[in-house]
Order: sequence, then C-alpha cells, then structure tokens
Amino acid sequence: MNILNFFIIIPLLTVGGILLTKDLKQSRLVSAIGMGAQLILAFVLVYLYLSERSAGNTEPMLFMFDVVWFPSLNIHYAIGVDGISVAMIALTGLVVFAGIFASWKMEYLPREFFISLIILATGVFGFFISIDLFTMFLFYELAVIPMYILIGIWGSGPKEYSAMKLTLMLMAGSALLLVGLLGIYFFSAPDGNPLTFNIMEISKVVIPIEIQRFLFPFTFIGFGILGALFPFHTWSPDGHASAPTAVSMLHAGVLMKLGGYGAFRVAIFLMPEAAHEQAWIFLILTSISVVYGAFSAIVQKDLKYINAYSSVSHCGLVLFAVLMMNQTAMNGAIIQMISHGLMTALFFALIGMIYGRTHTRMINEMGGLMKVIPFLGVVYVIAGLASLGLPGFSGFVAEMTIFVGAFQHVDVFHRVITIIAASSIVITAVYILRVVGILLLGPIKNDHFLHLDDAKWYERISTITLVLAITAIGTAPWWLSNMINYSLAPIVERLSAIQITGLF
Amino acid sequence: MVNEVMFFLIGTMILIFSVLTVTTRRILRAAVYLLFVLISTAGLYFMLNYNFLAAVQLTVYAGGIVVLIIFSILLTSHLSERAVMAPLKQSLLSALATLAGATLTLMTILRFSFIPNAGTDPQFNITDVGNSLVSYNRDGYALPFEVISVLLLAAMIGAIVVAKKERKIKD
Amino acid sequence: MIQNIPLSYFLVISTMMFFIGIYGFLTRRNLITMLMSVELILNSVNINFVAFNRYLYPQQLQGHFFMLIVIAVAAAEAAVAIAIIINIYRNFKSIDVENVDEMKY
Amino acid sequence: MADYTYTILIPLIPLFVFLFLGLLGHKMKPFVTGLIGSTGLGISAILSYATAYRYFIGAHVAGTGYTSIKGFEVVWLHLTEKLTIHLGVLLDPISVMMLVVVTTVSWMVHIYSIGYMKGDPGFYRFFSFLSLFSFSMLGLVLATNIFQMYIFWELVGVSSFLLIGYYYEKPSAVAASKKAFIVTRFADLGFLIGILMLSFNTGTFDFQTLTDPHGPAIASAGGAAFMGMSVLTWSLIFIFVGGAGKSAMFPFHIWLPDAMEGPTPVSALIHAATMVVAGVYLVARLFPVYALGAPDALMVVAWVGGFSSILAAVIACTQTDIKRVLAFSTMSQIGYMMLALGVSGYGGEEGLGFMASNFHLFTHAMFKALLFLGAGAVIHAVHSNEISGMGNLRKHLPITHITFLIACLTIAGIPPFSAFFSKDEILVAAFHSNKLLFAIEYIVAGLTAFYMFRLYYGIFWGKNTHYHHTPHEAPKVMTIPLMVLAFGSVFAGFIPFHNLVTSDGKGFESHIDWMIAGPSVLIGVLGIVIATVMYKKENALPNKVAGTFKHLYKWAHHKFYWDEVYLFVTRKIIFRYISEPIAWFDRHVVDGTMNGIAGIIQYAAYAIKGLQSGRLQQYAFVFVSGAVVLVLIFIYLV
Amino acid sequence: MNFSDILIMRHELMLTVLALVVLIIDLNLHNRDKHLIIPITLALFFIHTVVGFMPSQPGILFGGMYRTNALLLMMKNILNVGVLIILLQSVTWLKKEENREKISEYFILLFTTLIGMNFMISSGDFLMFYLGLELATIPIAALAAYTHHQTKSAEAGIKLILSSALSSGILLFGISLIYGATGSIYFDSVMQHYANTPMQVLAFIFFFTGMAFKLSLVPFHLWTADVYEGAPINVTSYLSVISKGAAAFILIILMFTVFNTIAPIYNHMLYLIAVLTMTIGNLFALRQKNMKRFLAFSSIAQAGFILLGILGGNTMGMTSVIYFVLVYIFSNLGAFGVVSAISTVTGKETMDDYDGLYSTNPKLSLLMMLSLFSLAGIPPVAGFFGKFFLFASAASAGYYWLVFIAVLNATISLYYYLLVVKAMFINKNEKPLAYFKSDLATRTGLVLSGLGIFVLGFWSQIYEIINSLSFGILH
Repeated sequence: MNILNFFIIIPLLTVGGILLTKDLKQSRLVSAIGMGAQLILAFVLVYLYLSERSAGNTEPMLFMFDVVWFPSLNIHYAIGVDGISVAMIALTGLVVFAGIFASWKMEYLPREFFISLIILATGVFGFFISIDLFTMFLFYELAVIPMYILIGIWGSGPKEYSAMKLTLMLMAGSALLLVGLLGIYFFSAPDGNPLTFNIMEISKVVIPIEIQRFLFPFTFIGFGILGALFPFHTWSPDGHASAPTAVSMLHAGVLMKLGGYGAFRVAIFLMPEAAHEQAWIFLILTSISVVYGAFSAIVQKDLKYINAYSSVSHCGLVLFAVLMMNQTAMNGAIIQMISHGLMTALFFALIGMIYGRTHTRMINEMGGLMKVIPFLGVVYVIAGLASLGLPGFSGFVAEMTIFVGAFQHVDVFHRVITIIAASSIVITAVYILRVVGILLLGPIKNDHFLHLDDAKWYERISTITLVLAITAIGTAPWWLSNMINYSLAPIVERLSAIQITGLF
Repeated sequence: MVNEVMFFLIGTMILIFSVLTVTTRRILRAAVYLLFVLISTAGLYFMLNYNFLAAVQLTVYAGGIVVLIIFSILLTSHLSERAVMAPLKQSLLSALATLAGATLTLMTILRFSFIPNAGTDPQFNITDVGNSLVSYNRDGYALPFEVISVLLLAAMIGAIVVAKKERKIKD
Repeated sequence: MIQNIPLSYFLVISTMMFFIGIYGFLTRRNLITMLMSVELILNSVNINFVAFNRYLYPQQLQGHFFMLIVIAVAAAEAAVAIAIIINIYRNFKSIDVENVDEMKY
Repeated sequence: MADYTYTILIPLIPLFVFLFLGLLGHKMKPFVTGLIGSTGLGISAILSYATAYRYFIGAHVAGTGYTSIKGFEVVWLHLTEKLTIHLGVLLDPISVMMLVVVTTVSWMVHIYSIGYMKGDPGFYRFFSFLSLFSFSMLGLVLATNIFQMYIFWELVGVSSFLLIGYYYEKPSAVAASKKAFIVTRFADLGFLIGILMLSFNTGTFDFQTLTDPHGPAIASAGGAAFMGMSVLTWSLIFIFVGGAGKSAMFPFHIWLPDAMEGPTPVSALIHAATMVVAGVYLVARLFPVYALGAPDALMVVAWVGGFSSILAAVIACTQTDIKRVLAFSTMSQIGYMMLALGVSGYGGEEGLGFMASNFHLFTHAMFKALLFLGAGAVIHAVHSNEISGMGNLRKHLPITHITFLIACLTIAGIPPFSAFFSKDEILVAAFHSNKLLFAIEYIVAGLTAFYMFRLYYGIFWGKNTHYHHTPHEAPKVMTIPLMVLAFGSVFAGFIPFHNLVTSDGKGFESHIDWMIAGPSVLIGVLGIVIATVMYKKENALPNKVAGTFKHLYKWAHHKFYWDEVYLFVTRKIIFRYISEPIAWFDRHVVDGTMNGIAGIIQYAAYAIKGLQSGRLQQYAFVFVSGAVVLVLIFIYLV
Repeated sequence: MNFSDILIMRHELMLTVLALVVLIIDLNLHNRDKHLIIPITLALFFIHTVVGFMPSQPGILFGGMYRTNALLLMMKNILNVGVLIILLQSVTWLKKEENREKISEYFILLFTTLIGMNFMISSGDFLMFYLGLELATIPIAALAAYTHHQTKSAEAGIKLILSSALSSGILLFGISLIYGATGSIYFDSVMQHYANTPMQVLAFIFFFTGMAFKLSLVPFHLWTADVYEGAPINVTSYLSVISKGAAAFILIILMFTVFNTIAPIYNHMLYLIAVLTMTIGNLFALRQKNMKRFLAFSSIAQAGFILLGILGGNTMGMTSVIYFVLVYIFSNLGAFGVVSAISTVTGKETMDDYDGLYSTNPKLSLLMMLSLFSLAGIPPVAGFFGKFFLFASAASAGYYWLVFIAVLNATISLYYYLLVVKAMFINKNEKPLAYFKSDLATRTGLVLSGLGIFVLGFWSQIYEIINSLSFGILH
C-alpha cells in the first residue's frame, strides 16, 4: 500500500471513529489520535522522501500511485509527491493537529464539528497529493464545502452571511478553475494521444499559445480567489472573522495555500507561455494585494480582521512570488506558504483563546493582557514578530527568499514592483506592533480581565507545536529550502526553456 | 371546377367557423361552430378520397368529442351565460403573436419545394386500411393500435379517479 | 388528389386553423373553450397529415394512420381534461381560467 | 593562520543564556538570573579580549597589514546559484574592536543592572533580553556577509524594541518602543533595497568579496546609471539609509530620545554604546566600496553626519530630561563618526577619517556608557529624570559625581582624556576634506562642552533641592562598572588606533596637529566656562539667554518639531489618508461590488417574478412567443 | 416475428400485465383490504425491475416502430429503479386514509405512464414516439389532480393537461411538417432525408418546443412550478425525475440521430436555451419558500445543464447526459423523498418549517443535505461527477464560455441549496418539527436514494458501461 493513500484513509477512519463516539470527550480524543497519527505520518513522509532523495532517486514525483478511475475519460486516481507537496503536507498535518487542540472545548455538537473539520482536512491532504487534475479539483471542492457548515454552525457574528459569501466566492472561483482545467484537458494531447488530466503528462506537451492566453486567466484567477487575490479577497476578512478558531486556523493556514499551490502547480507549470505573457497584470494585482492588505490591516479594530487582512497581504506575496517565475522566488513562495500557514494558524489559535477569555475581539476594549495571561501574550508577540519577518522565524526566511529571488529578475519592472512589495514589511510592522501595543501592553483597561486564566495544557500543545515549527524553519531553513529547490529545479527549467522557445 | 368551388367553399367554412369558435361569446355556440369545423374538415377528407378518415372524423371527432364537450358545457355553465372575453391587451398581444407565427410559418412552408409525387397514385380500399391496421410489418400499425388501447384505458381510469367523488370528504 | 388545387392551399388552411386555435387558447377564458381550441389545433395537424399523405406520399398510408391515432389521443386527452375541468368546477365553482391562479410566483 | 573557530562561542554564549533565562528564568531567584547573565557575558568578554589580543598582537606578524579572517562559516540558506546566506564569524580590525567594545560595555551593564534592577518583577526577563541583545549585536559585528548583518540588524532592532518597552505597563514606554521599531524598520527597508540592488549588481553578499578593491562591487561602479548616479551609488545610499535609521541620523533620529523610556542600563548599552553605532559600523564595514566605488554616497554620509551632529547639539542645549540630553549628545557624537567616515579616503593617510571614526566610536562607547550609567545612578537615587528635580548631588553621590565629571571632560575633548585624541583626528580629517564641515564640527565641539556641563552642573551643583528621602550612593555592584568605564574613558585615548584599525589594514603614522587641536580644546573650554557661569549657581542668566533666542530656543526645545512632522505623516497621512480610505474602499467598493452582484441577482429574482403569474394563458403566450421567436431568430436572423 | 422476438419488449409487456393485474386484484378486494395492494404491487414491481436488468437481445419489431438495444434497456432500467424508489417513498402517503380508495389507480396510472415512456424511448418512428409521449403525459395529469379536496391539486391537473395539449399540438404540427418534408414517419428514413432547409428547421423548432415542454426548458417551463407545487408530492417527484429523465433520453437520441444534420443550427439554439434555462430557473428558485416549488425551479435549472451534454454532440455528451440523469434521479429523489416524508407526516412544506430540523431528525437532514449537495455538484457525492462530465462534454465541443456560465449558475444554485442546509442545520427554532419515523418502505426508499448518491460517483463502472453503450449507438 502506498504511503500516500493513508493520508486519505486515516482521516476517513477518524471520521468513522468519531461517528461511533458519543460526546465531546470521546470525539476529541479520537480526533486528536487520528490527526496525531496523520501528523506523524506526515513526518514519516518527510523522512522517507528525504531518504529516497539521498538514495539517488531523481524522479520528479515520488511514491507515485496510479489507478485508472474513469477509463473512457482517462481520469485516474493518481497521487505522488515532490518536495513541495511533502512540505505542504507537513504543514497541513501540523495545522490540523494544532486545530484539534484549539477546539478542545467545543461543546456544541462536537462530533459534527470534528467530522466536518476532518473532512476539510481530507480535502486539503488529497489536494496536495493529487497529480491528476480531476482528483485535485475534486479534493479542492471537498475542502471548500465543509467551510460553510463549520462557519455557519459554530461561527460567531454575522456567520451566515460570511459563510455564504465565502462559499459562493470560492465556488465562483472554482467555476473559473473548472473552465481552465477542462481547457487544459482538451488540449493535453495535441499529437493524438489520449487526453489526460495527469499534470506530469500534460507538462510534457505544449498547449497552443492562443489557447493558453484564454485559459491562463481562468485558471490563475480561479486559484487566485482562494489565494485572496485582489480584488477577489473580500470573502477572507468576513469569513475569518466569523469562523470558529480551528476553522480560521485551517482556512487561513492551509486552505488558502491551495490557491497558491494550485496557481503554481497548474496555472503556471502547465501554461508557462501565457504565464510569461500575462504575469505583469497579475503581478500588479498581487502587489496591490500585498500593500493594500497591509494598509487595510492597520485600521482594523477586530483582531480577526487584522489577521485576515494580514493574510491577504501575505498570501498576495505568495502569488506575487510565484509569478516571478524564477527558482528563488518560487522557492520563497512555497516557504512563505508554509510560514504563513503556521503563523496565521498560530495567530488565529491565539485570537480564539483570547476571545474565549475576554469575550471580545475588539482591540480597543482590551489592554495589558500580557500581565494576566503571560503565556498567551508571549506567544502572541512571537507570532507577531514572526509575521513581521523577524529573523529566526520562518517569515523572514520566506520573505527574504522572495525578495532576493524576485529582485534577480532581469526586467526592471519586476524589480521595481519587488521594491513596492517589499515595502509591506514596514506596514506589517506598523499593524503588528499596534495590536501588540494595544492588546497586550499598557495598563489593564477592564477589571474583569484581572482574573483571567492563562493557557491550559491543550492550548499549550496547540500553540507550542506551531511555535516550534515556526522557529525550526526560521533558524534552520536550509533543509526545507533544499527540499523545495530540488523539486523546483525541473519546473523552473521547463519555465525558462519554454520562455525562450515560446516568446522569442 | 366543381372541385375547386367545393374546396374553396369548404375552406372558407373551415376558417370562418374556426374564427367563430374562438371568438363567439356563447360557449355552446362555440361548440357548435367547432362541430361545423370538424364536419367541414371531414368534407376535405372526402374530397381527398379518404373516405374512411372522413367517416372516423365524423363519428369520433364530431360525434364523440364534441358531444363530450357539449355535455361538459351543460354541466358547468348556464346556457344564458355569456363568456367573459379576454382583456384587450391580452387579445392584442395574442393576436400579434399568432399573426407573427402564422406569417413566419406560412412563409417558411410555402417556400419549401415539396417533392411532388412522381409515382403512381394507388387507391386504397377499406380492406387495405384494415390490413395495415393489424399488420406488424413495415407500414403496419398493430403496435400503435394496441398502445392506444392502453392509453384509452388509462384515460378512462384517470378520468374516473379525477371525477369521482370522495365519500370521506363529502360525508 | 384534387384537380387544380395545389397542396399549398391545404397547408394555408391548416396553418391558419392552427394559429386560430392557438389564438383561441391564448384568449378564451373558459377552460372548455380552451380545450376546444386545442381540438382545432389537432384538427389542423390532421389536415396536414392527410394532405401530405395524399399529395406527396400516397404509396403509404402513414399520414392517414397518424391522423387516426391523433384523433384517438385527442379523445383520451379530452376525456381526462374534461374530468379535471369538472373537478375544477367543483373546487372553484367556476371554470374561468383566470380564477385558476392560486399558485404563482 | 591562527584558528579562530572558538570565536563562534562569543555570540553563542549569550544566546544560550537568553534561551535558558527566557524559558526557565521565572523559576529562579532574581539574583541568580542576574549572576548567570553577567557570567555569560563575562566569558564572552574574556574570549573577546583574548581574540583581540591574538588578532592584534599574539598571532599577528609584525609589519604586515591586518587581513580579514573568517573564523567560522556555515551555509544557512541557498538563495540562488550565486547568492547564499552564510552565517559565520569575520574577524578584521573593526570587528575585533567592536567585539571588545560590545562585550565590555555589555558586561559592565549586566553587572550594573544587578543593582539597578533590584526588586523589579521582571528581573529574569530583563537579563534574558539583555543577553538576546548581546547575542544579536555580536552576530551583527561578526557578520561575514551583508545578509547576515541584516539578519542580526533586525534582531538588534527587536531586542531594542523589547528593552525599550520593558516597562510595558507604561503607555509612554510602549509608544516609544513602537516608534523605535517602526522608524528603524522603515530605514531597514532602505537597507534591504540596498542589499537587493547591491547583490543584484555584484552577485554576492560576502563582505570579503564586496570590499575587495578589485572585486565585482567596485568594478561595477561604472555601471548603469540612474539620475546621474551609478546603481552602485544608489544601492550604497540605500544601505546607508538603513545605517542612518539605526544610528538615529537625521531624519530618522526621532526614535532615539523616546527610547530613553527604557531602563537606563539599556540606554547605556543599546542607545549609547553599541547598537546605535551599528550604522557607523555598517558604513565602515563597506568602507572600501563607498570610498572607491561611490564617493557620492560617501558625501551623503558626511553631510548627513555633519547636519545631524549640529542639530542634535543645538537640541541638547535645551532639553531638561537628563537622559534626553545624553540621547541627543549620542546622536551628535554619532554624527561626528559618520562625518569622519564621510570625509575619509581609502588607504594609508587618506584613511585618517576612517581610523578617527572608529577611534571615536571606541572612546565614545566608554564615556557615553559611563555617562548613562552615571545618570542611572542619579536616577536610582532621586527617582526622577528631570534636571529641575535635581541639584547639589555631589555630596550624596561622590563616586558617581567623580566618574560623571570625568566623562564630561572626556566628551568635551579636554586632554588627556580619550575623546580629545579621537575628536582631534576627526577634525583633522574634516579639515583636509571640507572646510564647511570642519567649521560645523568646531561649533559642535563647543556646544557639546556647553550642554554637557550644563547637565553636570544641573545635577551635581546648582540649587539645593529638597528630596523626599535623602539620596544615597548606589551599591558597589553599580559603582564598580562606573569606575571601570571611567578608567576606559581616561586611558582609551592612548591606544594606537592608527596602527590597528585602518581602512586598508595597514598602519600609518599619526600625530596630533595642534593647529587644529588647540582651538578645539579652547572652544571646549569656552563652552565649559559659559556653562559654569550660567549653571553652577542658580541664577537668572539661562532664562535670559533663552529669552534672547526665544524662537530658536523654542524650536530647539521642541526638537525642531520633527516629532510633529512624523506624527502628521503617521497619524494623518498613513492612518487617515491612506489606511482608512483603503479600508473603506475595501469594505464599500470592493466588497460592495461583490455584495452588489449578489444584490443584483436578488433584485433580478424579484424583478422577473411576474413571469410566473400563475395564469395559464400567460404561460401559453410565453410558450408560443418563445417558439415564434426561436423561429424568427434561427430561420430568419441567423 | 415470433414469440421469442416479442419478449424483447418485456419492459412494456410486463408493465402492461402489471397494470392489469393490479386492476384485477383491486376489483376483487374488499374495500377495507385495499391497502394490501401496496405490498403486492411493490413486490411485483420489484420483480419487474430485477427482470429488467436481465440481458436481452437488441432488435427491431413491428417493422421498425419498436426498437431496442442495450442502451435503451439501460435507460428503461434507470427509469425503473427511479420508479421503484418513488413507489417505496410514497407508501406512507398512500396509506393515508384519504387515499385508501384510490391506491390501485395510483399504481395503474403510474405504470401506464411508465409504459408510455418506455415506448417513447424505444420508438422507431414518430407515431410511436407521439403515442408514448401522450401516454406518458395524460395519465400524469390525472395523477396531478389526484387529491380532490385540494384546489391546488385540481389546478395542477388542469395546468398540466392544457399546457401539454398545447405543446403536443405544436409538436404534432412539427411532426406533420417533418412528415411532409421527408415523406416518412420512420426515424431511419427521416434521418436520411433530413436537410438543413428553413422548413425543416421550422419543423424541428416546433418539435423541439414540445420536448422542451417536457424537459421544462425556458421559456416553455412555466407550467412546471405550479404543477409541481399542486400535485401530490410523489407525483411531483415522478414528474420531475422520471418524466424529465425519459424526455431527456429520447431527446438526446433524436438529436444525435434524426436531427443530426441540422446540428449547427440547433446548437446555437440549445446554447441560448441552456443559458436562459439555467439562469431563469435559478433566479426563480432563489426566492422560493415552498419546498416543492423550490425543487421545481431547481429542477428547471438542472434541465439547463442537461443541454450542455447535448451540445457536446459526441459519445461523451450522450454518456454524460444519461449519467447525469441517473445521478439526478437519485439526488432529486433524495430531496423529494425527504420533503415527501415530512409533508406526509406533518403537512409542512415551507422552508421555515425546516428550521432546526437537524436537532430532531438528523438522518433526514443529512440525506437532504447530501441530496442538495449532489444537485449542486459538490463532491464527494455523485452530482459532482455528473456535472463535471456534462461540463467536460460541452467543453469538448469548445463551449468554454457556456461552461463558465453554467458553473456560475451552479454557484448561484449552491446559494439556494445552502439556504435549505442553513435552515436545517444553522437556524434556531423554538419548536422544530417533532421527531417521526416513516413507514419502513419509505425509509428503504430514502436509504436507496442516499446510497445511490454516494455510490454512483465513485463507482466509475457505471459511467463506463453507459459510455460503451452510447459509443455503440453513435458509431
């Protein structure tokens, strides 16, 4: 049995297990065991992957597994991983694991909650291991829908509105995406071979440029909506604000990464010529995302909104880097995905924990929390510092890789726009420090806050897991970077090779 | 010549009575006009030498269906009652749509060059018709003939189900 | 086959009758007269079938039999329709089509 | 070549101390944490001295120049084929000198803090932060490449942030820490852009390659130009922006006075002796590139330094908070150093300014740390920062008084105290380069003497102030560092810097030019005399003078309203005119569009409701019309 | 032709016999034992369904008026399964006192319409096609008016019979013109003579409107919502699922064979109608509060999607349409089944009544949610696959923008489906519908449709079988 299949099987078994449970205690235990196993599996996968590589396996995709599903359409259940997906899987495992612990006290309909959450996780895992566009799309949609239920039932504030908006906008995104995918499929075999959805197969052919020009925007925007591409990002603030803690974590931490990953793995990888031609449009949009999201975050009053806009900014950076289409920038994009995934999950976990204590998310109603809940306060500061790109945390590695990579572009326009994007690091500092200053530091504004409890053990597990991951990447980025680089090399080779034959 | 006169006469009758059917304010009269239309149509069939059809038209259509209709009229309305006419707007719009439809259809149909019958003009007598009706080969109509019986049965049951009074409710 | 009478005359008659029937269907407010309009429509179709058969394809009796079946179907349809109309009359105390609009939007 | 691998321990020891104290410190007794912190730094300091000894004397072959040595280097991150971020230890004269400075001052401050912070609830936190800072600063100093420097540059920034905001329940401290971080962060953006441009042009981050006079950086000087200056010049100017931010040069100086909200030892360590001179160190580090590749950029450095020094000196004359006076004095002195670098050339005698700058950096670290720690002792005694709340303290605080006086004399450039020598070299260098700058520095020298003695008299002489409880001298643990630093201030001037720390590593002959030094001493004495007249005894003269220069005084007292400009930019422009409109735009226009689409669909759903009227004949009408329209379109129109 | 040949008509024959048997049993049963008809008929129909799956020879009977092959059998079997589920689901309703005297009529009318559909699918000429069509329509009108005491039911009946009379009149006119133009009513000869002349296009359009009526395509759909709302709910599900499915089957067969020569023209028309149907259907569904009406409009929108498959114009299109209809049958029956169960037991039919349903009837709510997700095309349920293949077939013919519009419409449809999900799961309700348990048969029907929703998607074998059969028809 291929190891990758377990990434689907374990969650399904966990769901089955939860169905057998009766109450919160049992269901959260089952979930934690299941997702703990999944996390261990993810690390095993990292280990196996690295040992395969060091054993000299140079296949672009490892652990390939391929079953014909719909023979007449040549749809396969095809899975396989390269360094990039391995990294994303590890990220997902971490965030889901932390998410389970962040929802340890989910009193209302706990079984349903954990089931939805794990189905969502299944979609994400499935997406990352797929190398067949059909299964990829299937898992993509599978991941989106539980969001509605999760936000709608367990959310807060205008949850129905937010849930609906989020779902519909993402579905509209998948409308665009579907057109793109079908187009790719029908042009996947120009020389009379059977049509295919297999990414690796398609990457061997050149889709006619005029077709690419049409399909690329569909595919890219389709994924871009999930990746919070300006101006299609507005689902994100509302969605995050209304979602329950674990869902915000998963959503911002992992689900939004589907957008960046897909944009890179499908849109750019399969349609490099059009990508080169149209990149400038999207570069402008993404750099707007980066700066605009950061500026918007400055004046928000709700913690979750701040973080949501910050996600817009950071995810914009992912797409920005992907569009730069050179190895370093793309590498940075992937590190940024992982880094942002961890950071933002941490943020949302903390916000949830703080909200659970203070019952407000409005920063101006809080103050001086560092004094009463030092653990959460310190972790919040760590998350903040990671988010503003402090060395030693993952954010710095990602951003610097992106900026250095993007700046290596020969074109002046790309370099200028890199500088614009880089300016976000200052704005990020502004809003992060603003929040830290108002929320944690200064005098305590409300006497009710004097008797808050600090983090419980399960909350500590949740946050420490993430903090460890963030610092691990931040202090020792080379292994991650090398793992990604190895897998990026053939992709970038294709991009640069085709750039020459295609455009000149 | 006689044929032509007859044809035009029948044709005119058909059209006039058709129009009257859909415009008269009295319902029963409308039924009678419909009867005239159907009878005139039977006349056309006679002229086309399809006597059997003409007969069926007279008996089933004119005799059966119209009688059914007249009965139901008697059941549901008073003879003195004058039908309410549709509002002007509705009539005009409908007239417009139907006129446009008729124009377009006629234009299209009349421009089409039908393949004239080049072959012989065989005469069918009633035996041939009967044989065809029970034949199960090409151009035999045994199957539709059987199926129509199912349809009629179903229609009968359906009509009964719909029309019969329910004891429970009425009691 | 009628001497000197072209097929198109029949077609004109049938087509006009067809649309008169439709006009009736669109404007008559009494359900039974609407049903009568339907009969007009079916009758016009019959004329078409018969005329085509006679003029163009007299070797087979396809139109001929089609017309027969249509009559039978018309009868069945009329039977059910009238049953329903009577039911309507019971329920609504009227057979004006305008009254039958309880369900809308 | 000697093995310097062990030097990696110098930064790592504080790192371990930081982690140890940060994670476990709250379980320990405060004094123990202080002891651990001081011991750790002590080991680092001793290692540094050993290294300095080995580098300059022990392992040095007399007669050759000092070369740069990579004591240690690992790959941290591969970026592109050419660009790789290494972490390592680079030893050359300036880094070794900085090692000594940083570890010495840091060690002293650690020891001092045990006394100063006594009884503070966050004792362990303070020491862990101090260690974190020491680690970061040492990493910065030892950086082998510009990216490593940037990494530690950010880390010192955040340590500074944490330490300024140490009293996090005090809103002013929180605001100050935020301000410091954001202003320097903004400058760091310039640094980053500079790095990006430089690395794009030269394909390397490595200092040894960059500063190689025959290396790619200097070779690219004649490359593509933008607005009349080469890309290299631009990139160096951008890098200098980063340096200016960290070193509180105009126009990024506004964070420094506010940073005095932090505990006084922090001010001594970070905002006087070490971190703020990082900008100087940065320029010095890249000095060959500046000097050989981009003289224009160097001119910018000189003028920014010169302008900052006089601006700060003027402002310092009017401040009443003793730490703020010292802060502006720091800014002014750093301006000196910048100016010295700016007017310097490369190699041998030409590099006098470079040498002078580093020399001054060294002496400044000693006396400025001393001043701050002395001020700390004063504050410790009287629990106030305001000069008006002090006076006549010389009886109560004898040791502090003496050491403070030494420091004041040093900064005023009175021979034979150390700063006399370093300042003199700067003036000489300026004299040979640019007379206007030279003149400015003369004035600054006078002003410096004046405001320092204004401060000195204000604290230790002047009016008899009534204190709530009698101030008493600080404990030994605080006074010993004072004395150590006083020793350094007095004697550091005799170190032969011109043989040790030079732009090209080769020593040259240097002597005191009394033609320049004489007047500078005189002007210093003049400043002292004026201050004595005005402030030694309480009199009306200061008010009168202030009244005479009313406007200037007012402007200077308000720091030339630069804070207000910044407030305007941040509050008004960034918040009010950029962020709020963007947030509004996002909610109402972008999101409004999305909601609008939904609204339109909803509206359409209601608008076409009439189609389903429930009327059978209308249905039929639509049916027939539909058919007719289809016929019309697909037969007659298409 | 001999006796064994006639057995290839076994679907129709058995159904006829079945109808007659029910009639005879009914006549011989005492009034108070009438409910016995239900299990007997169910058993008989179950046997019929099973027998239907037994392999059979392809063949042509009655000189080409009747034809059958594996694909047509498949279609009939699909319909049979659907009807079986409907019958199961309607048991609770049939057992109600008010229906006691009309049980056998319900079955007979349902079976005769099914016979009509089978003949329609198997027809080899326009005469049988027309007959089948009428046989499939007229009894349903009677069924729609089945519940006497409800004015809505009568209204539904009259609206259905009159609209269908008009539409079949227009369709007949079209057939007559086809006959006039080609000289035959047999599909095989018509196909050879069908040319792209204005009159033949006209004939086609008239013919098509009749089919569009059955499929509820805009603008020929207006009867749908009213009839669906007024008719008894099981009849509604029959109408929306079986009747529509059969129409889709025969339409795609005719489009791909008889009218293939004018494909360039009808493709434009289908494009237009598909867009209209999806959009208008969705827009109307948006505001509906009555669940039956809601599902009616949703099924209109679904019909628009079917056209995408026809537009594909190849094997893939045909396969995807049949597969979609199959999936649609199960999904819609799931949804209708739940509505029916609730309506029968509680009489509640509006969306507000569903508020908080999950807290009392979680299984029903889950089934409803899955069915709605399947209708919306959300994985992992079968609707996703059905929609995906439809879109793929439209894309295979290059209709990318149409696909885009369609998926956007699917998104809109998701909105209103989610409204129901929201009502059941999210909305708070002081007094949600009380817990109830339907009849065993009804529950079996619900479970079957739920199973179908899950299995059909993942079990690619089904798609492949349909595909191989379609391939045989078109090549």
